[in-house]
Amino acid sequence: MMIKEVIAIILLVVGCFFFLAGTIGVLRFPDLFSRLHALTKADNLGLGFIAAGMAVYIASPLAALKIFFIWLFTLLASSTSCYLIARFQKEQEQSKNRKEQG
Amino acid sequence: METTSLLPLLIIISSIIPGVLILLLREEQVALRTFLNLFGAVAKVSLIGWVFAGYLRGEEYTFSYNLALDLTFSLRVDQLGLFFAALSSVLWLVTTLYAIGYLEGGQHRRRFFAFFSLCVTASTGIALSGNVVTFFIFYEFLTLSTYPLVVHRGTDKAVKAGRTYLWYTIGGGTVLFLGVVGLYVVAGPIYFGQTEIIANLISVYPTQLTILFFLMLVGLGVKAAIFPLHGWLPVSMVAPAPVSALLHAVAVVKAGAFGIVRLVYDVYGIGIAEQMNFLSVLAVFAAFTIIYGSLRALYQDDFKKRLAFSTVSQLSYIALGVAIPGVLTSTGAIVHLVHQGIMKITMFFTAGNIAETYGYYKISQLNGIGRRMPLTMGAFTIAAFGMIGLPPIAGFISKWYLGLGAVEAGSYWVVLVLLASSALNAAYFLPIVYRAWFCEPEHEVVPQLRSGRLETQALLLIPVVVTGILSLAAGVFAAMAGSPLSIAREIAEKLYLL
Amino acid sequence: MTELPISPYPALLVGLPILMATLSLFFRTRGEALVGLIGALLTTGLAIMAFVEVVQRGAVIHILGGWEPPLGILLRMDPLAAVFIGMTALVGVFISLYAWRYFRALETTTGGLPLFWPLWLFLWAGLNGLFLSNDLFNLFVTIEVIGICAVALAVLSGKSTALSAGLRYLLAAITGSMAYLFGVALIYGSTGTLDLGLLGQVLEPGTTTTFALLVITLGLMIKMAGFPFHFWLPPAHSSALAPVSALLSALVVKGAFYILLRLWMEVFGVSLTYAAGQFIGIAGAIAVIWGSWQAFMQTSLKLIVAHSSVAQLGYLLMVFPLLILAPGVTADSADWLSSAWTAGIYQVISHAFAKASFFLSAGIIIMALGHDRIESLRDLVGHMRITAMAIGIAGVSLIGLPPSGGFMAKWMLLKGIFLSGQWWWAPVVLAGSLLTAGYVFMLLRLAFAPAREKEPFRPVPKSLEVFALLLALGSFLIVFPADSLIQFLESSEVFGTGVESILKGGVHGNN
Amino acid sequence: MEIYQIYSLTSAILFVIGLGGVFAARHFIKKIIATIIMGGGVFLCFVSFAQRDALTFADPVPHALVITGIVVAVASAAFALALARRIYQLTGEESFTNDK
Amino acid sequence: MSILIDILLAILGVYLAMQSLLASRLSQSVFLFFAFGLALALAWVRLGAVDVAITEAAIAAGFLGVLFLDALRDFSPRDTEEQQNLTTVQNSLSRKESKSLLLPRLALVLGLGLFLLIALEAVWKIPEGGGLTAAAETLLPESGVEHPVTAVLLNFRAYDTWLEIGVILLGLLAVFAVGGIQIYRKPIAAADDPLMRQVILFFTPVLFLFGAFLLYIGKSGPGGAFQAGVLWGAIGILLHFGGIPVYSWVPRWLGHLLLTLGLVFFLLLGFLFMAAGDNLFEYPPAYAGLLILIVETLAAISIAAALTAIFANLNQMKKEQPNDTAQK
Repeated sequence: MMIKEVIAIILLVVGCFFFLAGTIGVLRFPDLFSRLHALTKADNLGLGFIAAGMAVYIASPLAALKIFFIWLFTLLASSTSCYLIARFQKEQEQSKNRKEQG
Repeated sequence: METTSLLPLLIIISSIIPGVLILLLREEQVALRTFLNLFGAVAKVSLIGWVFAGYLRGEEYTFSYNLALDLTFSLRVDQLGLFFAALSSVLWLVTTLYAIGYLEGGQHRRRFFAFFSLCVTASTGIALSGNVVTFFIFYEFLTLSTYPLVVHRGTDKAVKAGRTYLWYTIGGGTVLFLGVVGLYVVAGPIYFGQTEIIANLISVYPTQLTILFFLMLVGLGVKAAIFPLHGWLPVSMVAPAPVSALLHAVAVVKAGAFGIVRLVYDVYGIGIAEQMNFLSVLAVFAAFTIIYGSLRALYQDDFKKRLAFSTVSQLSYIALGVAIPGVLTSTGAIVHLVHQGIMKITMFFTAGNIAETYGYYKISQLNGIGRRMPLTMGAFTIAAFGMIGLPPIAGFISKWYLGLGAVEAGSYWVVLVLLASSALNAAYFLPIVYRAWFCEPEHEVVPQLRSGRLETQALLLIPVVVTGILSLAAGVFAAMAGSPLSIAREIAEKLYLL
Repeated sequence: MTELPISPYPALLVGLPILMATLSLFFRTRGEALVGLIGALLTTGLAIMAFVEVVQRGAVIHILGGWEPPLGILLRMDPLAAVFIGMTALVGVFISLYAWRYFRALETTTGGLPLFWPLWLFLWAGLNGLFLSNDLFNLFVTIEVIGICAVALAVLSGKSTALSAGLRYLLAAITGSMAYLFGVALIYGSTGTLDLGLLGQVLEPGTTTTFALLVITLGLMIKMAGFPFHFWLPPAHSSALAPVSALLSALVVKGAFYILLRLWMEVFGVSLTYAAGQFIGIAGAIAVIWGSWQAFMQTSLKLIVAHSSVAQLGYLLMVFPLLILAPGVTADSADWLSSAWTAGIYQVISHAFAKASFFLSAGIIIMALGHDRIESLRDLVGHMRITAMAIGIAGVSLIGLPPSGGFMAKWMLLKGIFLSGQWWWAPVVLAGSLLTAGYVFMLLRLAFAPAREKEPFRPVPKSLEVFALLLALGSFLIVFPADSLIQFLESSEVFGTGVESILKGGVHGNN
Repeated sequence: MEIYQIYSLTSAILFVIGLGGVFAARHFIKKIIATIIMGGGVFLCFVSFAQRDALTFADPVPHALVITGIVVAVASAAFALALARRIYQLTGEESFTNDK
Repeated sequence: MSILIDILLAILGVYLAMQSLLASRLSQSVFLFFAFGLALALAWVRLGAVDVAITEAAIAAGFLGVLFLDALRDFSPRDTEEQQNLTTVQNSLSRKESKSLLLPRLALVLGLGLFLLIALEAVWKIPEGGGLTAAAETLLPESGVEHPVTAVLLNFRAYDTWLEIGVILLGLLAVFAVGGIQIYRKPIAAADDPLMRQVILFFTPVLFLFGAFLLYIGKSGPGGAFQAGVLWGAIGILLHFGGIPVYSWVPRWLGHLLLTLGLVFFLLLGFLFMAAGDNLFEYPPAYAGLLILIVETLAAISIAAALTAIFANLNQMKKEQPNDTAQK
């Protein structure tokens, strides 16, 4: 009993740490790409840990499966949106450069 | 109980329907329009005659329709109303004939005749209305239907005059509205003749009823052109002659004067009005207006303007007659409603004839006109003498009764006012007569309008002759039963019997 | 409440227009217009049948889903609702006929506006729903339906001025309905019911109720363009297409007034105070003067008419102070109430007819000239006698000259003012009338001025003019059945309990 | 202090913020957002009262009302947004030129 | 402990609302609004209103947020100066032209402050108890469903819900009215990105399944037509993003049928039972559950179609040529 809770708490704390790191990154990093990096990678990792912590805490296979799917979908969505934002930014920069040159 | 009858309503409708139909006609449909006009006019006169006969037999005609709550539309035939309705309808018939001739070939005749009919509807409605609300409804309707007539010519001047006319009358209407609503609130629905209602309430609400009286008086005074509310009348002279004739002889000004008569005699009652000193205020204003109007008339060179100021003056005879209590003065006031109407309409017809035939608008141009238009000027002369008060013409009768009544009531100053006014009347009418008959024309003139051997168009000539004869007849046969005087006398006697 | 007879009409009155609206979506321009028109005619017929039903059987109800309040929703068609529904139907059918012809005539230039019909039928359903509704939250849904439809119709022309005015209108409408809903939330929180009838019995005075009354009144005043919140109305009404302007000014603003009237009469009796009434009255009085003055200053016809709506709605607001007597003043009878009540109803009806006619006439003029500067009207009178007549008649009704519906309204209003002892409103009513006369005759005088050089002039279908004229005549004809109409209204239970609750409120106000 | 009271007080604050925003904000989008915030306040008010009366379950009526309300508010907001975008597209204006 | 969360959440909500109105950049404003919506959704969960939370997250935050985001592309992203004025009153003090605005603003702030105080007082004074919980609980077995919110939405107050479905359709019609855009015009090809496309194609069945689940579960738990409709609508929106304009494939009549299906069927069903002698929307208790499920399904389809169409229309607004009134 105790062990389950301890593991859960450790996982949650780790998850929170990654979230914190990601947030600091978003606030502190200089340009869009590095901010995106912080936002998606660190946050997804943080979410993963929290999800794992929750799964351990609830300790039911069905719930764990649900939580896993939540994480999976979030992962999918955030990586896609990260990619799209990055691509948009790159295109913008390219067109800007082209304008400056031409 | 009184019997309900559709006859009063029919009298009203007999001119609404032609009016509306004419508005829907095309401008070119002259014959149909004329037919409708005359049909309406004749129908109205005969209906009123019918009702008159019935009334003399002692029948009662009332029509009422409850609009909402205590707001009742009520038409009722009484002697005073019938008297005024008869005047309106007869003069309407005459004026319609005149207008057909006068406006021949003019523009917008469709509109003119339509509103002309509506105007007379309002005027008979005022005459036959049985209570204050109905009176007010027709009073406002009159404002609306005369406005298009005033601005008929469409010139800037006409439109401007229309604006003045409207501000005065709508403003007056608003004040009257306030008074009427107030009266309803204080006294409930009042039918004409129910003077006992106010008599019972006067001790309870003296202030309110005094304020209401003067509110209504101001509202009515606008149309009756009592100084200082007369400003619209001379200005609206820009309208065509038949309009001026009808406005000043019958419709608008008489509505105001008639309203004052109703207000004093049939709403508040003479007793109360005298007791509360309403009448002395009215008398002062009326007397002042009589003198003021005459003085202003002296200085007008424009023929119609002089007539207009004369109207301002003459109308206040009625107000003055109402303001001096007594059978004789009341008779004088009521009969003057008719007499002034007939005489003044004659004068306006004359002015119109001269303007149409020779294009003269100024008095200074009238030298020798009498020889070229003997009939017209003859009629004018009769009317002018009547206005001055020479016997045996209509005007004399009214003045005589007013004077007698004043003496009887002990108001000798009124006699002085009457005398002064007569002198002034003479001062501004006699020069016209003199110029017309005894001065040589300054140069040869060719009439613009002439039909056959007549001095002007038949349709212009006949009405003026008819009204001229009427004004003489009203005076000469005053003593006969059925004459305006005898009827007025009956009305006045009834008032004081109550 | 539930012993009232059950009738299917209330449900049909809401359902049928929506059914026809959705049906019309399936057709292209002309077919859509035809389906729309048929829908409008059917709805009118239904409304008349429902009206007759109420006349015969008294108030009827429809228990939606069979669930009685407080859990369910009740539709109630009492004489008051019947009169409003009847008015909507009468004005609506003329506007529909006009619109049908109008859009046919516009087809060549703008290709018709296919969305008019579904939106208008939705609007109609919304209005019927509003008049029938007996549930606070359902009222919110219906005013939202009305609001969205109204704005969507207002921007149909697609012009940027219309869009901008429309957005302003929409934001005002949303703000108004949210304020209303806030009040509803508080009332639900304190009573646990939304049914008007039950609320009238259980609502207790207190801070919450007073505040709810405040926000609800404010919200509805925004919706009906009451004085400080009138800013959205003139641009929105003047920039819309003619039939739409007519609908907006004749019917849509009246919806909010209807709710306000019902809530004050039926629900909030307990927390009404003399001061509350006076505040609304002051707003109304300022609206009357300000709106009329603004109308007087305008140079284009539609703007005049739109500003005039602000003033005319001000008269409606001036009914409210009359419902509550001053502290210390006692009345032995409810005479003054029936005057004030009648004044409100007649102002609503006559304004609906007159204003609709005015806007339809303005549409005709714009169609003929391409603009509506009033100076150009003089050139038109010769060609468009009927339109000139319509404007004249509608204008006379607006001024309140006898024997129009407007006259009846002003008469009753003044009478109520005197009877309730609040004489200070009288000068406002009269000044408003004079100003109205000012701008109406500013238009009418042009009818008599001689035409100047001819501007390019497009012929307009005669039937359009006739519809405008008929509406204008309607504002006069409504006077004739006034007595029976008032008796009919007084048989309404709303009126009965309304009087009671107001009298109660008056007592409360005195304490 | 009950939990629901925190939210009902918040609801009043949100409503006022939204109300102020509707009047004070200039940009169309912000005005629209302000109306939604107002709506949020009102809905919060409803639901907080629902929680107050919870027996076996919270009062379902306010919940249902709020769902209806949200959908209605969103429909209006979408319409307002369409208007705002169209105005911008036609005239380039982002706010009402003559502030009321 | 738990009250602390509520207080924090309340403060967060107020803060986000304030900030989204005061933010100087429009994009900030919109993102903060997103966050506000989510905070509100959390508040609903805290208050036990899971249905509302889903609706809020899906429609108010999700759908509306997407619309706002989409609008961001349109409006110029530059800082709006006026907005900065508003944030700092000092700023406006120093400016001459803003001086005239100071007084009204002050009046506004004072007025709102006063209003807020009264509002707080009014809310505080709300008496205890008095909801309709008990009534709903008694009648729940007759409603045909087990979840009280669904029972209220689709049975007790079905009329409101029906009108609300109408409002969504109306919102679409209104959006059409604004642009005058023909309903199913072929959209301008969206970004043809292979990754995005694949992701969208992956999500489509998931969303559909989840929507269907919500629809079905609505009978006994949080969920129902609106939530499902929004999710299905999200499919359409996503497909639109992925360059797959589903609505341009369906013919006009079918599109209209989908849009009006929910509304019309709901009404016709109501009329049917009304003709049978009952009131509008009165279902026989035995079939109520089934009928409600059918109505909900159709309503969800209509809502999805309407939301997709609203989004597609708004999305295309920018690409229009200016000055093209597009009234065809």
